[in-house]
Amino acid sequence: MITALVTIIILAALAGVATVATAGAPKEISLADRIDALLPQTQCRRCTFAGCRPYAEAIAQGAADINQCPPGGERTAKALARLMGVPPKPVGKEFGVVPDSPAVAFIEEDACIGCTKCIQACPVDAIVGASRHMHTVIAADCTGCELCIPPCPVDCIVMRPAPAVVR
Amino acid sequence: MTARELLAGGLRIEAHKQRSTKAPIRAASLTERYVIPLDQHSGLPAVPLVKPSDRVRMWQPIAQPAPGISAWLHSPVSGEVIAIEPRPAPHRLGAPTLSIVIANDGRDRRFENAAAIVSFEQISPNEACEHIARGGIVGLGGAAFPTANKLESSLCENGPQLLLNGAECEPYISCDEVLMRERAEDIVFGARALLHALCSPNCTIAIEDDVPEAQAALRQAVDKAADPRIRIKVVPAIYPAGGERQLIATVFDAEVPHDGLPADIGVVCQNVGTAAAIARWIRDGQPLVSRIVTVTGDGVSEAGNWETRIGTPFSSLIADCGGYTERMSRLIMGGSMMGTSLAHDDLPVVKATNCIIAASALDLQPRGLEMPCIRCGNCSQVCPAFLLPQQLHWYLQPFDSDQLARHGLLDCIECGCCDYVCPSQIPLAERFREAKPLLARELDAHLSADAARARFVARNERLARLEAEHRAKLAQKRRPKNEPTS
Amino acid sequence: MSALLLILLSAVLVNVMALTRMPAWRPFEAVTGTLQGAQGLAIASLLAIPTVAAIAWSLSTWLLEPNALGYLRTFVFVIVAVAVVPLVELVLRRDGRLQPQRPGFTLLVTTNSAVLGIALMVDARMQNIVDAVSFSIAMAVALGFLMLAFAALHDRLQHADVPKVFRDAPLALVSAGIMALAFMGFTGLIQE
Amino acid sequence: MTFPTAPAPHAVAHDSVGRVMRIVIYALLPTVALHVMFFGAGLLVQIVLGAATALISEALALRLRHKPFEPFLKDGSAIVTAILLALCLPPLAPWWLVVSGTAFAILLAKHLYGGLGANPFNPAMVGYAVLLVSFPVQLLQWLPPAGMDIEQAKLSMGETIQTILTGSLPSRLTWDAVTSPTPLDALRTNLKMGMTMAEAQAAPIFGALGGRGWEWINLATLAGGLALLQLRIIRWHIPVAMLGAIVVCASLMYMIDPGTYAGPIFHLTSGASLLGAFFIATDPISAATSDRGRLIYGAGIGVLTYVIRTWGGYPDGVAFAVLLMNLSVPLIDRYTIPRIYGHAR
Repeated sequence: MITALVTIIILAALAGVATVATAGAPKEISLADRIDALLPQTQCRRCTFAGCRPYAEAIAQGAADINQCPPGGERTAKALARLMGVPPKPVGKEFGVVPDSPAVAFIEEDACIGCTKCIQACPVDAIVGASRHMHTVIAADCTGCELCIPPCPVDCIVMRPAPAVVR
Repeated sequence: MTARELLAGGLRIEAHKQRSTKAPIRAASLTERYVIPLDQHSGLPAVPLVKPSDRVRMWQPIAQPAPGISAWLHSPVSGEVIAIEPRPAPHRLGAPTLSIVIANDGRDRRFENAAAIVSFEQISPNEACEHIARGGIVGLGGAAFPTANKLESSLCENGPQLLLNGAECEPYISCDEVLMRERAEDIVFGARALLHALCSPNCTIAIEDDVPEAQAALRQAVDKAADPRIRIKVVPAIYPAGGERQLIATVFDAEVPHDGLPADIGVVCQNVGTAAAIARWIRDGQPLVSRIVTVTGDGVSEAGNWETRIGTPFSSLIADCGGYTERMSRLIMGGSMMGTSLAHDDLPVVKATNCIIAASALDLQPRGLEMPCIRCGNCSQVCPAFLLPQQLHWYLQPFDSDQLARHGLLDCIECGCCDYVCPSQIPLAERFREAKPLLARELDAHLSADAARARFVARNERLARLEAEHRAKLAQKRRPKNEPTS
Repeated sequence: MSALLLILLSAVLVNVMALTRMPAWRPFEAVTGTLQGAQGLAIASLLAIPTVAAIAWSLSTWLLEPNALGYLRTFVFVIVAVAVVPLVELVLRRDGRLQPQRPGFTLLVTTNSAVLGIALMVDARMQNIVDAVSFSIAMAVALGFLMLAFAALHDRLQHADVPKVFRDAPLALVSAGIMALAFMGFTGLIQE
Repeated sequence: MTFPTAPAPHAVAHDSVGRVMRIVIYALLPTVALHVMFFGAGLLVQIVLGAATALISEALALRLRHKPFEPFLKDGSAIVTAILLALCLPPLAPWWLVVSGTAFAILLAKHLYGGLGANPFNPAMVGYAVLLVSFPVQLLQWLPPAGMDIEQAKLSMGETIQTILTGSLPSRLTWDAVTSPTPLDALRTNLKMGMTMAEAQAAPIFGALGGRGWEWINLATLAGGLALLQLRIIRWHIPVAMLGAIVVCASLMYMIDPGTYAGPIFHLTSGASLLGAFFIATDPISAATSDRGRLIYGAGIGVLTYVIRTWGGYPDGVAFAVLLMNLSVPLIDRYTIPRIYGHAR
């Protein structure tokens, strides 16, 4: 009986040591990271969160559904459903319309008054320009989030089809 | 034949060239109007130098290249510019594209271009390239890539090896074959000019093993030129042996990197027709205003090869061939494997028009009913890019970008060999043609998403840092007020 | 012996089925549903199973049996498995490509009855340590191969026009049935 | 004047799945003919039953899956499955064996996975394995070959049909009098009884190469297979790899102990080696798809066939070997993607 107890205690201690020894190892890739990798990184906030990463964290915690990303469309919703092991569903209408083709913002430069409001609004630093100087969208960097449109006091920003992929 | 050549994939298919090569090259009849699309070469459209109602002379430059990759355009006839407006064009599948329309006055008054005729040995290679550009020379194999741009991008220290492509592998097309038969000397002259322009050590002229007359004529011309740098290489008549990358593999036993150009392995490839056009420009002062066009198929009364001025309507060429037969069913520009199918013949001949097939149901039997793929692998046996079309097809539905990228969808050259041998009659080439841009876009979206994420993170960090600095400053400003009390 | 082999093979199959295909395991699809995930799991099993089996056999033969503690066998083996699996994870993490990608990985390997089951079988059947190790390595290789093969098959079937009601789990069970059938070919392979 | 347009290529070779399957059926004809010569008309009855069941099952599955009937019933793939399965069954096997086996093959192994082109397992072999595992006794009741001065009970056509449909022989005969094991089966039994290889092969059913009669049937299969190769319906990789692997394994063991292990020629000309190599393993749908993959796949089948035959509990192992390698195909395909033009060697 005593031998049995001692054996178990020794083994349990070993197991404990092993667990503690490995506790310091790098963490697994977090679920939020894996979700974030599937999102289109438009940072448009249509999902009601402050960007793609916050939305990913919300999904990981179960605080958001998988169908809140209009820019990602059906593909993203499907990929998320697969990752999370839930049945796929279409993007919710309340989050906006799924765009047919990618678009980028364009500043009509004659009208721009150089107020820098759009620069502050851009989540990915894709607009350049200084105060009281005309601003320009770097088309290659624009994600098409449309966050720069509402702040513009002179409504000089329009969405245009994204330039074709050059390869 | 080396083992390498045997393994290179591809097909031996019925060439259908006898009908159009019976007669010698004839001049196509002139018409009243010539339509010159400004974007008939690869790259950017040319910029017009004339305006409506201007008088132009034959061979006069009418459009200059836009900055970047582009080419000169010249008037094929003398007459009057009557419009610069969108007109249907064959290389745009019949969609309208901005074109210069010239009314022919029938007098063929030449534009006197004093600088046109040069002795190429007297000028530097760079000047030779520029000179070739001014002749409006583009690749006549079908892609119409501006030759001068290609030469400039191919320049390397010891000079690239020159490969002249006379392997006309697509069925029906015979314009290069008759050119080699009848104008072999032009080709050799052009080859020497190109050798000079490229500082190239040698030139290989590739010709298929099923055109003995053209081979003989070419050999004679090469012997006559007595230029030790030029040699002839006979390649097996396998479709698509004449594709640039496939021909390089056959001739040099080297592969062009998938993300590179032939110049990366020290080779520059030009069509024999291009060499002949260079000869005419340098020797005779005639810019690229006409080319040989094969008109063939069961849908025309008489097949043949026609020296055709650029801008001539298809309908006029068809009339030269005796008009359509009652069996005529489809009109194709190019060969039967990669050509484009056109809805009508009111389209101008462009620099890329190597062949017009007026096809009857006999030429092109309708495809059978599409069945599921049975993975027989015939397609992978013939694929010149060594792909597995059966696997690509499997991963298209639903679209699996990871697997498609692994299996090399973007390396597909759309030659149609897989379609040709598919027992299930699946239009593979069409599917791949449609899927390639989707995959490219998706791979690109991944890259730009990563970039956007990085910028988003950087911005958030910057904002957080600014916020922290701002707070620190505020705290510092408050401190003097607080100090006395403490 | 042949009966044993059959039992082992069917045990392996049942294991793989339970691991990779049952609807209850859907949240773990990121681990086993793709080939990449299956690679990590296969290598983990390859490391964990022989280690656990060898330690378990040694403990059982040299510690438990002499002290008449055979009744503690299962319990001790579970503890060995719990101790070894984190070590295996530690080794795996050195290679970024094989990094376990989802939470629950530890749980999955630990509770995988293949680890425990093979340890118990090794203990019951094998007479010396060399046999025990080689047998467990063979079992681990078979298990790992099956995991990979099933993951690849699963990937391939994603593109097939499978009738809706048979997608995923039902079809996986059919595949498992056909595989069990194929493994019947090994009946009588080893005669005692 | 306007013309219809279509995407390139504009001309394709005239070929169809139906043509491929028809040629496979024609190539099987010599085998079937010799089979009938040696073992009576039973096979023809089995083929008719099997083909009818295959077509009915196919139609049922197509109906349930809302697919068009005509192209899939005409493509001949179901008939090929039925013939291959029937060739594996004893000529006098009761009707419900071939019917249930074929129905199982078509409905379960083919249509559950998505029908033509999508089945990862060879349907005929799934059907056969199910039957072999469930009804081993009935599946080993083969007949002795005719015309080889081996005692044989002659059955008329009517009696054959009657036997197959009722499952019992005409009253003048007993199963023991009619049946005889296949050479592979006989060899296994004799060896088990402690005979040496020479003694075991002295029985009248063994011929110069393999089993009497069987050797001729197998040569006919070889001829059919070579015709398929010549017509480019199949390619050499799988048959060569599979037969090569069998020869290597058999030669190796034969050299080690000729008293216990049969030689390579016997292995090639007995059982389903040749039928498997040219007609079963080469089913492109369930085989690996790149050249290198096909070599691995074929060699795997060869090795497994030899192992199961020699040491396993069943006399022949082709069906099991094919199924086991079918399972590995997606994995093999994954790791044998050929180098693409312009990518590093």
